[in-house]
Amino acid sequence: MTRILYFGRLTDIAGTSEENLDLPASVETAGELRTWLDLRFEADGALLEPTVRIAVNNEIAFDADALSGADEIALMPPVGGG
Amino acid sequence: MTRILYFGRLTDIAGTSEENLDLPASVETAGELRTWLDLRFEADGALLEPTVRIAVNNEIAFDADALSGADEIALMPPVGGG
Amino acid sequence: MITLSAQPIDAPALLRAFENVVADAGAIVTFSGQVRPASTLGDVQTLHLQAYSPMTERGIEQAVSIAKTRWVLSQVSVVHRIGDMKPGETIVFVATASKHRRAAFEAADYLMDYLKTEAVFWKKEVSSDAEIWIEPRTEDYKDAARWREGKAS
Amino acid sequence: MITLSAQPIDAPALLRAFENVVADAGAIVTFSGQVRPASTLGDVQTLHLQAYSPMTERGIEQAVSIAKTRWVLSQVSVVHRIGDMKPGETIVFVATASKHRRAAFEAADYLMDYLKTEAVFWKKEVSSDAEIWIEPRTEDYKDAARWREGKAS
Repeated sequence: MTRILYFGRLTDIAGTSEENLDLPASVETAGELRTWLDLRFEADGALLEPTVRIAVNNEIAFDADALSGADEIALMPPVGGG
Repeated sequence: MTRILYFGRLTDIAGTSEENLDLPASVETAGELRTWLDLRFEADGALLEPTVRIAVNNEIAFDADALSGADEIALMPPVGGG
Repeated sequence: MITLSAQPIDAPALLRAFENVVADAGAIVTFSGQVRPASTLGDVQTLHLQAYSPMTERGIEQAVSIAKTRWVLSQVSVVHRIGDMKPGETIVFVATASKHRRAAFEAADYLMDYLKTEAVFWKKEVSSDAEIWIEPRTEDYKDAARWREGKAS
Repeated sequence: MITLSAQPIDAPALLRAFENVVADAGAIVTFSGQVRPASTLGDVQTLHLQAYSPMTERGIEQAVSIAKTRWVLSQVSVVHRIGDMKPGETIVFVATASKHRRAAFEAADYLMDYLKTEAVFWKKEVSSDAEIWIEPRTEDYKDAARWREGKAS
């Protein structure tokens, strides 16, 4: 199980701020997770925007980065400051 | 009687921060007051320095300004801020 | 000292605590920001602020470290509110202490620019008839960019 | 609000009073300066500050007026200690409130430059073996001069 966190407007798109998921074996990289979640939420590309960043275990990851060993994955739209 | 105030290092020169004086009739202007006080305190020109300003009734006065109507006269070395 | 607080921020109490830690600093600057009652949306009823711990704290710590290399600071405190808050409530408190007032002013200004533009927060305004996630303002980016050209003020 | 106080300055209490007056300001900046324990003279035991009322207050009021024409400020408070004070005690407290943090920062900075260089005060440092009247520092003049060329920061 992997803990997935959705921040900002992605909370609205996902309908939750976090969930625990068994990722399908086909989802091996951060980029593949974007595509899979975007389809799953019918988000119409909102998760594919390059301004949406992904953090794996609290560190920023690039789309090509592998998700192996990921306990917590965060999907983060642009931060707006406080 | 005129109230004379001495600020900053002039307090030390005058030996007091204020006094009430009957000014001699010959002291008619702010400049004449400087000269008279400088001699009186044997201040060796300390009161003649142009950086020492004179205020009459809480308003800055120039050396040529008359002292008639002066209730309070202040002798002020350069201000140093707080 | 960096704190994310779900409880109301009491700036005067934080200043008192800060003073106690930095006695004889010379110069102390504080900034406190309050939730504004009005926005482009209309009247704001609630501001909701999300952080991602510890990434949010790490980012702030890094900004504090940069400030400490740029200016001689004896102490820095940053307290940021998270969760739901009402207009008029304090959303952020920053305090800087230095021997020199210029350093204290500039460091507080720098940290506020970081906090308002680059800090890891997501912000939602809730008014009587809408909820909207707020994106960074252009003005904020300009403020933060001031520090990138080696400008000290 | 401009006050010359012969009693100790309690910056947190002043911030609380200021907050109560300016609820919903958006941005509040405070500066507080403490008497330094050391100077060129050695260890300072007492700082003695003379003001000339109401000339001193009038000068500060004028600086506040200028600040209010330069920046949009909802409130300004200046409290300055006079008389004898000890190292570590607060000598000056300035608070500015504005909708915009840049205005609050710059106005507080501007007022402090005025207070440290041009305000009508005379200052004597008393150490264990000497007493000296302090003249303005060159650095202070430079700070105040920053504002004379239409520079906003």
